[in-house]
Amino acid sequence: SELRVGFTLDAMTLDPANHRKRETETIIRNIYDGLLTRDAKMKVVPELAESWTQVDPQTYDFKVRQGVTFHDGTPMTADDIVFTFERLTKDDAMGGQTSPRKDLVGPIKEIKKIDDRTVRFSLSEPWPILPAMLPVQEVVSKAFTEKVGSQGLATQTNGTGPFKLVEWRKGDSIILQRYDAYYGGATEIPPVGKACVDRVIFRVIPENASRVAALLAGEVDIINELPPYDMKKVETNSNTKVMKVNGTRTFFVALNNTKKPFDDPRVRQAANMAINKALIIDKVLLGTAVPLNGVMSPDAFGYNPDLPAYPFDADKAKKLLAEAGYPNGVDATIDTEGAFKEITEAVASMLTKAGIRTKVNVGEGSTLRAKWAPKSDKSGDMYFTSWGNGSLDPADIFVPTLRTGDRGNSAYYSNKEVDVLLDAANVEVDQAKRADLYKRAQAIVNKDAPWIFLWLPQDLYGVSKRVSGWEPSADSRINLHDACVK
Amino acid sequence: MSVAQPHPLLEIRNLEKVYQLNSGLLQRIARQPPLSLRAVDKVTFSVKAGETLGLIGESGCGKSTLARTVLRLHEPTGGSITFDGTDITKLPQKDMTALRRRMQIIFQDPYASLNPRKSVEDIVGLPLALHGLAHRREIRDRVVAMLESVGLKTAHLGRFPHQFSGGQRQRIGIARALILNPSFVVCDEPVSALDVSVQAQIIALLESLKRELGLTYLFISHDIGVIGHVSDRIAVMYLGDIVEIGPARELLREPKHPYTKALLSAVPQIDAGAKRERVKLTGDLPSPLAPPPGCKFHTRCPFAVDRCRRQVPALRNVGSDRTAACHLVDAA
Amino acid sequence: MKPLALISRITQLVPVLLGVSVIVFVMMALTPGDPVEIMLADQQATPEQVQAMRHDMGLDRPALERFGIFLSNALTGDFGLSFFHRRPVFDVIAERLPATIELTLAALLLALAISIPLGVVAAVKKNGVVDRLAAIGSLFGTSLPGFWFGIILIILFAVQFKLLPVSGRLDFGCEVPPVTHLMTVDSLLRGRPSCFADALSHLILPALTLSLPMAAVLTRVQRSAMLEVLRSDYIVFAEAKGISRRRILWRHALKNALVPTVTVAAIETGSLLGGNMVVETVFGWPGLGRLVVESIFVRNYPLVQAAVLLYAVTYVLLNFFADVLYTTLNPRVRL
Amino acid sequence: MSAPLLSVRSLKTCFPTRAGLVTAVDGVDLDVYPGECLGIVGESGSGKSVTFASVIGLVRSPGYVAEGSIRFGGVDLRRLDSNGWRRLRGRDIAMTMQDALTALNPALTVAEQIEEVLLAHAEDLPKRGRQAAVRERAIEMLRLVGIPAPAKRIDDYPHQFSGGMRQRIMIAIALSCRPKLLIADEPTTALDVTIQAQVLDLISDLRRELGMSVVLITHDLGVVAEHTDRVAVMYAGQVVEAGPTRELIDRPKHPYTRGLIGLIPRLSDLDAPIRPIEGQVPELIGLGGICRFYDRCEFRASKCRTDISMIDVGPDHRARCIRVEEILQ
Amino acid sequence: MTAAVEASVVTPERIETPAWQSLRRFAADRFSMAAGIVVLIFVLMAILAPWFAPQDPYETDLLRRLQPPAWMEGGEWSYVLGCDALGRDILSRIIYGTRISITIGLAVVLIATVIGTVLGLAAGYLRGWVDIAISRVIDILLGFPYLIFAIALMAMMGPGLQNIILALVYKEWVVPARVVRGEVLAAREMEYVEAARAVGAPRLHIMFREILPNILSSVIVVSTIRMAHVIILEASLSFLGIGVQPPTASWGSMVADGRAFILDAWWVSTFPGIAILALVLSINVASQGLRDAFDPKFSD
Ligand SMILES: Nc1ncnc2c1ncn2[C@@H]1O[C@H](COP(=O)(O)OP(=O)(O)OP(=O)(O)O)[C@@H](O)[C@H]1O
Ligand SMILES: Nc1ncnc2c1ncn2[C@@H]1O[C@H](COP(=O)(O)OP(=O)(O)OP(=O)(O)O)[C@@H](O)[C@H]1O
Ligand SMILES: [Mg+2]
Ligand SMILES: [Mg+2]
Repeated sequence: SELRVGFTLDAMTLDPANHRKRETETIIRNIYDGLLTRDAKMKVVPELAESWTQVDPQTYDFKVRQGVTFHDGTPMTADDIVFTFERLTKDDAMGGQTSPRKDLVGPIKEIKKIDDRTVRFSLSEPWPILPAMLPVQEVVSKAFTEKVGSQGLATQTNGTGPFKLVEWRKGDSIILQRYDAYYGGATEIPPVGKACVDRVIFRVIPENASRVAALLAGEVDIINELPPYDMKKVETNSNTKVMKVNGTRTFFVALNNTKKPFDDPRVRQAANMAINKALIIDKVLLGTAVPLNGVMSPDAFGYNPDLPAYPFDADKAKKLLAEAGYPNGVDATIDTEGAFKEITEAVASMLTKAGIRTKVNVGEGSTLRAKWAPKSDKSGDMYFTSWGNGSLDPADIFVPTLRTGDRGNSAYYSNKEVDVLLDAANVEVDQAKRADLYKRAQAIVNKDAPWIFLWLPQDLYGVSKRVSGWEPSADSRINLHDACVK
Repeated sequence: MSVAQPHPLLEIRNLEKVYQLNSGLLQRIARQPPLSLRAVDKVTFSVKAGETLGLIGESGCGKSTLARTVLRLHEPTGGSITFDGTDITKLPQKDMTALRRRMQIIFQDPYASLNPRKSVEDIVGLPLALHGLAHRREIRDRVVAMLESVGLKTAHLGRFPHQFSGGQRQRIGIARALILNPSFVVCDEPVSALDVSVQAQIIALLESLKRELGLTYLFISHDIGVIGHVSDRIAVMYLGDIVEIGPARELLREPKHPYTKALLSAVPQIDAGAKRERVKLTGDLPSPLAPPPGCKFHTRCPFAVDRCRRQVPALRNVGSDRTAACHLVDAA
Repeated sequence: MKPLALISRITQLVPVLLGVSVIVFVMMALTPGDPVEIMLADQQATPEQVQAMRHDMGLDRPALERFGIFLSNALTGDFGLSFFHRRPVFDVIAERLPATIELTLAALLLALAISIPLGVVAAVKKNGVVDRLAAIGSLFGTSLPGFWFGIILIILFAVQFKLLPVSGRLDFGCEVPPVTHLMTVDSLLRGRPSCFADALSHLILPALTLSLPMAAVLTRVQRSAMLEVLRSDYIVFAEAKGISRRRILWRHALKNALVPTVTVAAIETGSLLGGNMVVETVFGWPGLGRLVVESIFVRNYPLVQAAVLLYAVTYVLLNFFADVLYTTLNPRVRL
Repeated sequence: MSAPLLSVRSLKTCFPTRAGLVTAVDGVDLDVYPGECLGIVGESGSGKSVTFASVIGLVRSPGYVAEGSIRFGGVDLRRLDSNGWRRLRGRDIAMTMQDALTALNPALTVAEQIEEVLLAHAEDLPKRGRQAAVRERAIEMLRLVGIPAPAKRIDDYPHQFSGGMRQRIMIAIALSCRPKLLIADEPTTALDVTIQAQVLDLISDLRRELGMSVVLITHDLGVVAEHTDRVAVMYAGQVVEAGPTRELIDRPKHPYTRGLIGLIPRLSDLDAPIRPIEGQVPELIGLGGICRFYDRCEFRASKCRTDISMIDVGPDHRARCIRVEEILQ
Repeated sequence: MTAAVEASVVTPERIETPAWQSLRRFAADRFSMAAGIVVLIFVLMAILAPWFAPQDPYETDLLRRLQPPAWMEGGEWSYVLGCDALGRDILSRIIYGTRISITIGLAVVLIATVIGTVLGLAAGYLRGWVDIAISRVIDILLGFPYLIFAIALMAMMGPGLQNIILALVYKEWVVPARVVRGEVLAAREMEYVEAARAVGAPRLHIMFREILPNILSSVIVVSTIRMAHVIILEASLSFLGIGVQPPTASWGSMVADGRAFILDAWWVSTFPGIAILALVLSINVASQGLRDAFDPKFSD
């Protein structure tokens, strides 16, 4: 049996340590397993590790699962794990290059094999999210890597995952075959055992309309990034259905907190009140998003459910504007990428009706990113953008987007209080306390309104009714181990 | 016809025009020998004021090149041109422009030589406007006068060349050449594109203008009948060389150079009795890119001897006022 | 003559390539956007890591120095590593190139196969039914935006009638050991007719979309060239010789009338090569065009530079081939 | 005299154009007898080429033969179908074109262009080894027209030959199947005098050798005088005078012919002034009801304002003028 | 002897310039004339858009999102061609979009033609290093895949009407430049050029007053044909997301936006697609007519 996935992008490389691309990760993750993984509910569970223990805030011990073999038949050992993580964290460890994923494993000082069954990670400072980050690192074979070299690993694989590589037709498809000697995968995610389908094919179809067409034509069984508008089409087709899962990408409009008029919190609050989020979600996103009042997903660690919502109230917004000294409204420009043009126009027209006369400026993604970088000349007014949070941990979204001067802080938001809370949370080992720190920070941000808080869209998949046993996962991964086809 | 005066209006010495054919950077890199085409090869002659010098020769022998080089429409690559006592070979373009008022050219092709997008008034009036010789009104008056003297009418002023027949177009070309009152006019095959009956009209016109205005012509044609009719003297060209010059009548009656002989005998004659004995040539014109050594004519000459293959004959006096370049002709 | 012509082309290539490199480099240097930031999008990274990555990519050097390094490496055939694939640009391009070549060639052949006979018949039966239809067809061909047409074809042939696949290059049952890397050719060479059929079915729609505007232009060129040739003296003379009409048309006339078609086809193929990213995107065709566009958006400078150079070389070579063909069609022209 | 090989009667050929219907040939009668050379003279546009394009069935579209009969060796050519034409052309009637530089296909070798005629028509060639025989005959033809080293040069392309050689190659092609009639349309216009003489001599020699008839179209009366037996003078789509060459030149009857002869500069008499015929040839649209030479004729009279037909003016000598008698006085 | 020569060729009362004649021939060709009228209607529509458009093209109303055309179920006659994803009237947007397409088409072609003509004239007439330099630049631009060029340029300069025009001009001038250069190379060998030199005309006079008028008709014809190309190109740029700025309606971006809904809200991209087709088609037909009218070769 054969399962085909219509996928937006090709893998950049098949070397697990040499990319920073979510789509690449999705493909590789079906070939390689990691020490830990996540179930569909985003709970972190052991995979190649049998279990792990936190010895102290800076030390973790992982128990190595026995009887796991690589696709070439050689057994996986603690040495392979040490090798994998040294390759990730040591400078120039990959044939002269440094892994771009280095930071994703945090401040690791040393990885040591304690005995054949135990590997110890020592950190240079506390980093409580280490387990949450480990599901995105995959274990490679030391012997194989040394044989083919770091370059070779880009196109040749030898993983421990449920599928092995048959052929990679670059730009076109990746063909995988079931690995029959698979150890079964994470024991906490049933069913355990080898993969259900014989063959898995990732087909690269970047154009939305074509991808949907391919699903409807029966050429593929699962497609990702189903446009909301096509849901109806997929639902009414007798052979296909829509599957949704809460996503991890937060959408917002970054307001330039350092420049008139948005340096005034009242104007920012007015902007939040100008938007009829419910209408947009209902009409444009066809109900496939949850409204947000802050930065984090409801599924994320430390989510604060008690944040007040800014009500949709254009009159109140105008009043606030007048209070802030703009009785005749203000003119502003909103930057956005081509992909979000339509929805940004909807937002802009609502802002305009509330007195913030907004012009949409569609730019190319990378250019806009540069324009709104924290080190830029801060010339923009508004920026319709988003931030993904695959780990569902605030450290991965809250800190970069809202801590003073951090990489993703395109609103140029700066609040000492928030910075202190975030820094404390970053090293707090007690998860309950850590969650509380984040909740407090969220409340402050909600009041300051550095952004127009928007929504968290669901990930939509079009799935053939032949497929069973597969569920979309909140981290946008497509794990095909358990998927079956009729 | 007016009497030839002693001092030459135009004097050409060793005039030479070499076209460089492939002289691109690349050919030089590839070490290809540069291809040069010697279109006019050290030609010497003079035209006296008031006379008509006829120039005859087969297609491609360099007649037009000579005409253009004399007027410096193409720059000569060697030799000198003296016009009315001034050496104009190296004259700067600006001074040359002034001199152009006195030396003009009538072209072969009445279709190609008139700009199809300009009215007759613009075409004929252009020389006046360019030289700032007259104002608008005045220009029109002078154009009208000129048109009338070449047999066109005021009504034709606003028309465009395509609305005229070949003969009328050639008249426009003549008007353009003459409106500046030149003293010297090069006629580069002015009738060969025209029909026989129109040819005659144009030739008659050119002759009467010459009489009225005291012009000096360098008259080029490949039609020996026409040349014989209009010329005082005739020069015969072969592959870039002048092979014979002499007074029209004598040259036609008694050609000296074998090429001239062959040429004349090849002209089909309408009168049964006029048939001369045929000097038959064999073979084709050699390529001007690789002219034969020695006398250029020896490959086709029925009289060629060994010397002709080796030695280039110089133009020599072969009678009163007659020169020819042939080893076999007795010097006078 | 021939080797000299080749040398001439190559010397011509040098300033063109240099110019193209300078333009592409300057453009890239002036374009805002930072590949490291793009690579790290949405993910956390310490300033040290950012610095390390910039160093890895050579972005920490001044632009002029980068250009120098690029040039001197390019002379030795080394175009550096693709930022995102972390593999030699050369390899990444080489993997995608065959698909583009196959698509372009197919479109070219299709366009020629449509336009030459159509143009000839239209000219011979001037103002006839075929002529009228060809005129209307080629008007539509030049007026249709390709992206729109492609989607319509997909909806018609793939979704509605399910005759042809939506996207991709070859189905998975077919693993043809590569020879030329052109799937249609390889499957034939390896004696796999079913794979050939499969490869062909994938090729048809994108090739058709790509070829239609070109076929439209070529039909017009072919028709007017043919009309012109048919008016010429040597055709009348050939008729006066009492040889067959077929021979006059397909030997006497066509050989001459192909000359402008070849020239235009070369120019059009050049723009086809550079312009097929739209079609590649719509049909999920794993070609170079898509890769290059994606690379521009993520500021993958090494790949863009190399690809643009490749396009320029191809353009010059195409013109060279056209000239060679030209000389065989028209012996008067010498290279 | 024997029966004519080609006989044209009241031929009328028209071209529809934007300006109106051009009647390029209007009521032409001509006979060509076996073995003779008929000269056709007239100014540019007088209908010389179109007349013979009509004869060989190659009037360019949208032109068409409107009226008249064309009989060749007893066959009515206007009734031929395309197969009949194909068998006739090149084999019985051959033609050389006005401009040798453009009449040979630049893209095909000379060999191919000669051989294809032979392959199409020469039935006497053996079935086996036909290709070789054809090639041999092609080479022989080239030798006949005086191309040096024909075996070596036969595989060259036309542009590799000079203008005179191309003209000769065209003659070789036309004559390769030994036609009964050769139509030579201004075979020397594009050539120099010395080369022109060579080509005309060649045609005359071959005519005698092969015993064919030749129609020599030209605008040069000198050529006519030297090379033809009989001559027809055309003006504005009509034959205005026809007769034996010497007779016509020495005693021209029609005012146009007289003018034509009068305006040719003669080397034998350089002082004889040229007397041009003033005016221009009329446009060929909507003529009729008046003598076509009326505007330019010094003898015009009111009675010339009618359609004029040919009258006998001497033995085998006819002219299209009703005032011949008066003029001669 | 200078007897008046009767001009029987021309009737004396009607004196026509060649250009005027060509235009008359164009007018006589009913098919091209009709196309020309369609183009004219589009131009009028562009100028008078506010009077033509039944609705405000920028007024969004999410409640009307993807409302179908009037004759379909759920449509209404005040929104004849239906609404787009933001509930804006498609017909009004198409009418306003005419402005963009025609402005861009005209501006690009005008600027490119002027630049290309001047450079082509210089290259063709002056020859030498001027020719070499210009020809190399043309080669470079032609060797540079256009879309890559445009994308990079737009990424560099940001989208916007002027920048689109610039990006298109950058490449587009090459076409007239090549055509003009070729024509000039032929024209400079004509005797009338030599004749002008013989009476002492300076180079600029010859280039612009003698040669230019003669090649102008081919320039005009090429330009009109290119205009059709430019309109499609602009649409392609919009398709790749680097077109004009919202909320300005451009046909290309309308097609591109509507492509997301093509499977059932087909009207969103189909109508602007048809508009592109109609305008481009009529420009093409009209320019073919122009060419035929200007080119004596096509006169039969
Ligand atoms: N611009 C040029 N570049 C290179 N060669 C040229 C050029 N002009 C003329 N020639 C060559 O110079 C030679 C003489 O040409 P020219 O035009 O002077 O001959 P001509 O005697 O006027 O011939 P025709 O009777 O055909 O007008 C020819 O071989 C011609 O090919
Ligand atoms: N295809 C055509 N369309 C319209 N008119 C034509 C066509 N061909 C010839 N004619 C007209 O027919 C008349 C006779 O042309 P023809 O070619 O027979 O002249 P000709 O005597 O051979 O002249 P030349 O000496 O120039 O060859 C001309 O006035 C011309 O205008
Ligand atoms: Mg000449
Ligand atoms: Mg003729």
